[in-house]
Amino acid sequence: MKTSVNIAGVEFQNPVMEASGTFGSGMEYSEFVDLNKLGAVVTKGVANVPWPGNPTPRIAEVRSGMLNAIGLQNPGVEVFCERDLKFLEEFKNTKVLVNVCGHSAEEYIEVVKRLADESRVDMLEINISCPNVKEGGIAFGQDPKAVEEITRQVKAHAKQPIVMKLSPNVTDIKVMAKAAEAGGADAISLINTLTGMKIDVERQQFVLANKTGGMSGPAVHPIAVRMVYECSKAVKIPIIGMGGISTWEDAIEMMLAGATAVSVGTANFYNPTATLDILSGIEDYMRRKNIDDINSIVGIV
Amino acid sequence: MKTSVNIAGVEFQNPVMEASGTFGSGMEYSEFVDLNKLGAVVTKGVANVPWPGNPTPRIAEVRSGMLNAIGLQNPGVEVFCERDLKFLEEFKNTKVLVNVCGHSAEEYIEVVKRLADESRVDMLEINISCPNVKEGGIAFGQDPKAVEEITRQVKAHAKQPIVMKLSPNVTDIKVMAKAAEAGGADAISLINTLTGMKIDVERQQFVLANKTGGMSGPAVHPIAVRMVYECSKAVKIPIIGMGGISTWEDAIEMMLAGATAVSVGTANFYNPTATLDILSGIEDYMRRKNIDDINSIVGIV
Amino acid sequence: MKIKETATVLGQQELAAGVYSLLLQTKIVDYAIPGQFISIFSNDGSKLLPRPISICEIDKEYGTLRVVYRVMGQGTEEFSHLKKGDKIQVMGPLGNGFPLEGETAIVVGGGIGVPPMLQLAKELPGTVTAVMGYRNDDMFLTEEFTDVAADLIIATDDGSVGVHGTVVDAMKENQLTADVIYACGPKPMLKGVAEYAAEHDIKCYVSMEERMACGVGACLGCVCQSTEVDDHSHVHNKRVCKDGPVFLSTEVVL
Amino acid sequence: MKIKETATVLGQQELAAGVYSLLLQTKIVDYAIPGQFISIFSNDGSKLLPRPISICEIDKEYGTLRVVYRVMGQGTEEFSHLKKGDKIQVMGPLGNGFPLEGETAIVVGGGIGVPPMLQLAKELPGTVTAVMGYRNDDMFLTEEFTDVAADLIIATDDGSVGVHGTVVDAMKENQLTADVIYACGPKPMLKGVAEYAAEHDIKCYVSMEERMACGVGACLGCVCQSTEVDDHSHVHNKRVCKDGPVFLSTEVVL
Ligand SMILES: Cc1cc2nc3c(=O)[nH]c(=O)nc-3n(C[C@H](O)[C@H](O)[C@H](O)COP(=O)(O)OP(=O)(O)OC[C@H]3O[C@@H](n4cnc5c(N)ncnc54)[C@H](O)[C@@H]3O)c2cc1C
Ligand SMILES: Cc1cc2nc3c(=O)[nH]c(=O)nc-3n(C[C@H](O)[C@H](O)[C@H](O)COP(=O)(O)OP(=O)(O)OC[C@H]3O[C@@H](n4cnc5c(N)ncnc54)[C@H](O)[C@@H]3O)c2cc1C
Ligand SMILES: Cc1cc2nc3c(=O)[nH]c(=O)nc-3n(C[C@H](O)[C@H](O)[C@H](O)COP(=O)(O)O)c2cc1C
Ligand SMILES: Cc1cc2nc3c(=O)[nH]c(=O)nc-3n(C[C@H](O)[C@H](O)[C@H](O)COP(=O)(O)O)c2cc1C
Ligand code: FES
Ligand code: FES
Repeated sequence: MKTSVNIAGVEFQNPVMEASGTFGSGMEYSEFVDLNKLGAVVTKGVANVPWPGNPTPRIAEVRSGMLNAIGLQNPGVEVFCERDLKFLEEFKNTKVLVNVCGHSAEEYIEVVKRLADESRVDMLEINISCPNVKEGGIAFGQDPKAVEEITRQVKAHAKQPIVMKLSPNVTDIKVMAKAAEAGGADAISLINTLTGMKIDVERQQFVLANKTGGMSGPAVHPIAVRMVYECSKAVKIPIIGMGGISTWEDAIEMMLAGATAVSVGTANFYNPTATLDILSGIEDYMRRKNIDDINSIVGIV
Repeated sequence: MKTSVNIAGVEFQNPVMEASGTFGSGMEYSEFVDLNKLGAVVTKGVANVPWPGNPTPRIAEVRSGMLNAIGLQNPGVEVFCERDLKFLEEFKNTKVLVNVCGHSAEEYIEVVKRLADESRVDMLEINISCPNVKEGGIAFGQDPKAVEEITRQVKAHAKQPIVMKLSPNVTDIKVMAKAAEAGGADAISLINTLTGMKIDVERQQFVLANKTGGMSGPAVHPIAVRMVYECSKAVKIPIIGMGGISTWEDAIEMMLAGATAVSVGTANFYNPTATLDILSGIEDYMRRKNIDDINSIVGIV
Repeated sequence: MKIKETATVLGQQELAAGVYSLLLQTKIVDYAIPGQFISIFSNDGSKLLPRPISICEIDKEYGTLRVVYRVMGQGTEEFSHLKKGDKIQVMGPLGNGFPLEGETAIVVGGGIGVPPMLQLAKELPGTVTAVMGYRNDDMFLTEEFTDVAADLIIATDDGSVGVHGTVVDAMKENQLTADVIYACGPKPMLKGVAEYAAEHDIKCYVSMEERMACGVGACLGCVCQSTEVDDHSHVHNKRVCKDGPVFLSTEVVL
Repeated sequence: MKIKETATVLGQQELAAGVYSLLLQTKIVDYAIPGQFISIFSNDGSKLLPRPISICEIDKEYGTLRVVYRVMGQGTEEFSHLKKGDKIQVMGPLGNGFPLEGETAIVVGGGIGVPPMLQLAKELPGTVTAVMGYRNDDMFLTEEFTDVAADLIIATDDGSVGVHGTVVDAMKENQLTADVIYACGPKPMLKGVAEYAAEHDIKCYVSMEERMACGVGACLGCVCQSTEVDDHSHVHNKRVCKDGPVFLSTEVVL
């Protein structure tokens, strides 16, 4: 039974990763999950310098989901390399995707250059879709010309394959996927969070200090599946699918829709072993359905 | 305690309506709800001629929500006037909004003209945002130029005030709201459903015959609140807010975000008295918080 | 008269592998007739839509309603854990129900289409032949049908009990005839029964299934195709929840 | 060592209006220390995030953990209906817990900040003065504190019992001093206690609160502001769930 998948020349032992920002660099969840069993660890967004993120409250619960407005707090790429990448050295079976954020093309490029010679970095996920920062982030991800341009610039400096992470807060996701492909992306990942808002009716105030936050969790899954499906028909590069995956059924659904691999985000928060549970569910499904190679179900719906 | 609200000169006894397509023309739910207590009855979309809608399955359950792909089945405006409007004659306290659909500007206009002299019609809600029909519907609602143009054309023929119903499947809802305002809309309503997809992993097939469906229910509420908030800052015309409202808190949240009135859709399906429960919850809230006039909380967040 | 209320569970029993009989105390019973159904709602806030389940037995004296269902997905799985004293949201009675006709009647149930036939068999005015189809010898409600029907014919897919084959095979084998046939089960079965009825010139009622949202006729989610333009919809669609679930076999496309 | 598991409810009691004491059987107890907390998860599939609740009592012998909480919203409302034998998902122990220091200590709890002080008071090596603040005479856990603390001072907002005012008023009125102060309660109270500590040159630990998602330090949702650049974050943020909830009052911005 073959569970390994190949994205842009990188061989993942299985298609299950966790989603950027929900798993740190794996340290905290390594108490629950043997990181060596994952397809990949996808790190929290890393910038050229430390970012303080947004004021609190940064978290709100919504039905079957959550809002977050972390604002990409991170210790900067230097600390990241010295501490987080070093920590990840032990987990050789697992690939490492570093999620990269920035306020401008220059900032993305600075990070990408710094990571170029880090052997522990297998792939770069370029976050042009964070709704929680004022400049950069989603501003890039909502304009196809900007998507293509930033992809081209990052690609020119990247030594590792690049995955462009797309925002669902757009009229036509296919256009964004095609722009990323045109710019030279090796793969795309989607969806990042949907912009949402929660208001406290007693205090008559926004629940989040940032007013809006990114919505994630099972509530967004049907939208994510639809977008992955649309993109898989629009581009030839592989897709990492995410958004509300919390069970193996959700993961299989995403793969049937056209994702070569999947990322699990919010589900980690209420089920710290979600990634491994999903992986074993996928393996059971393959056995039960006589699926020899997981790649054979990608996009067959 | 004043609960009445005024939209484009039409006085609603309270701000609670049900959402188009979830309540027929009120007949079926009149076994559960005294229609005379509602702010308004909003009818299912009506076209110039009968529409058969989409093949089944048309319904899928998703977490904290549902997908539908009814495809605007309706008996046509002639039957609608003779049967549904006649039925609504008895409920004088309640206003009637007729939801209008079409494949082209001409079709919308044909319906609007036919309704012009129907005294039971207080307002028209122009559905330019249905994701479940191939032509018309959402195609209009995703392009600001089309929104403005169709608004202008419908407005030119409408005798009643018109509410343009916007699609959330757009990059920037403010642009659409402004386009509707520029075209002469008397009000806007939002959100229609978000396009989603569900796949049956056992059969490896789409659950809905139409592949995609419109997502509604509590899952979409945070997105709806955000969009209503954004629009309320962008336009001066009043807003009817909807999307996942199932409790009085959801309704108040929407009003604090900037909606003058609210529509309750999917919640009717699991709580047939949802509209009246929400209304009494709003009244309790007003008493508890010493709010004399419900209009005083609109958009104050 | 339709009601949405919190029903109390009086008891639950597993009748066959994955098939449960749930006894509910609910005012719905006062208005229910055979062939109608109820919507049962999950207690989990993430599962909003109703699970439509046919009424199997109506006891107006004790105010109890019995439903029999098979565990198919998460909703029915949740219901299968209900214990005496638990509370559950229900709505009903929904749909039109079976008209009670004929001096002789054949009631046909296939799999989880068996349960609604029980109350029907009890209430039919004429002589009832029951034809029930199961997968194998893990059957349910057969004792009850022995009590209320003049004749009970069983068909099993694997031949372990009665006729080896479908209910239609059983009807053919026994050359059954009557004034009217009532059928509930999977669509291919309904189609077979309707064809048998047409060949033998017997009036035939079928009970249909479709995914539902409102359950009361408002959302147009649950339509089936009608052979003629429908009076309500003015297109070739009938609402299973409101115009049905029971239709003349000639009214609908099977 | 952190665990996520299904705990069994051994019992529940309402201690004061809306304040419940829940006794759980869980392996978390083996690793827990005072000042740590657990995440309790709703059984409703639409409520995904944890409810962080401090550990009130740890009984390693019987393997039981006691938490005391106030009903604030839908999650705690759901928990308040838990009965003996029910199952509930829990994760823990989380956070750093209180360091056990001092020959004399003041433990200060305000409102629902009272419960975590109980296990602390039990385990502290020195003489403990407990200062507990309540809204009114509808108090809870006072008997337990009488048993474990050398002295128990009560303050109520309405003056119905003890000092009329806040715990800080009570500390001032009694001119309390000690080697170390431990405090848990609303932020204004923590600020007041920290100021009192600073004035009297007493080392002070405060237990902080913030909205959480992961509870283990991965998501950066629950940060509080730190006075210095933090070692882990490299910005002025500390994670309440992992670096806290207990901080030196001088480390964090109150
Ligand atoms: C009029 C009518 C009467 C029925 N009577 C019975 C009965 O007496 N006994 C019995 O076991 N089953 C009956 N069914 C089928 C029963 O409704 C489904 O098996 C049940 O809804 C499955 O729910 P689930 O949560 O376990 O499955 P899931 O697949 O998890 O359900 C997901 C959604 O799909 C809907 N759904 C799934 N299967 C069906 C189906 N076959 N028909 C309609 N909706 C479906 C559910 O209601 C729910 O909204 C009846 C269906 C209809 C339409
Ligand atoms: C470290 C820590 C220890 C705590 N210990 C206790 C305790 O021992 N006893 C007690 O009664 N309460 C305690 N709380 C507060 C408790 O977590 C909240 O009252 C509870 O989460 C409210 O949940 P709800 O579903 O009833 O409210 P809702 O408002 O419906 O909750 C919605 C969401 O907001 C979160 N939330 C709401 N209020 C708070 C809050 N004050 N702090 C953090 N998250 C919140 C919930 O966890 C949930 O995710 C503690 C909080 C923290 C951070
Ligand atoms: C708390 C939190 C932090 C996140 N941080 C990042 C981030 O740093 N970079 C990024 O590209 N996406 C980030 N995301 C988005 C997720 O990676 C993912 O795209 C999204 O949450 C949808 O998946 P889910 O529903 O499984 O959580 C974050 C999401 C959450 C909930
Ligand atoms: C079954 C169904 C049918 C609908 N039909 C229509 C329609 O005919 N016209 C329209 O403008 N919106 C239609 N809608 C959209 C709703 O009016 C509403 O905008 C949307 O469902 C969000 O609200 P909710 O989450 O409260 O359901 C329909 C929604 C549902 C669920
Ligand atoms: S389920 Fe709504 S019309 Fe039948
Ligand atoms: S809750 Fe995730 S870091 Fe604290």
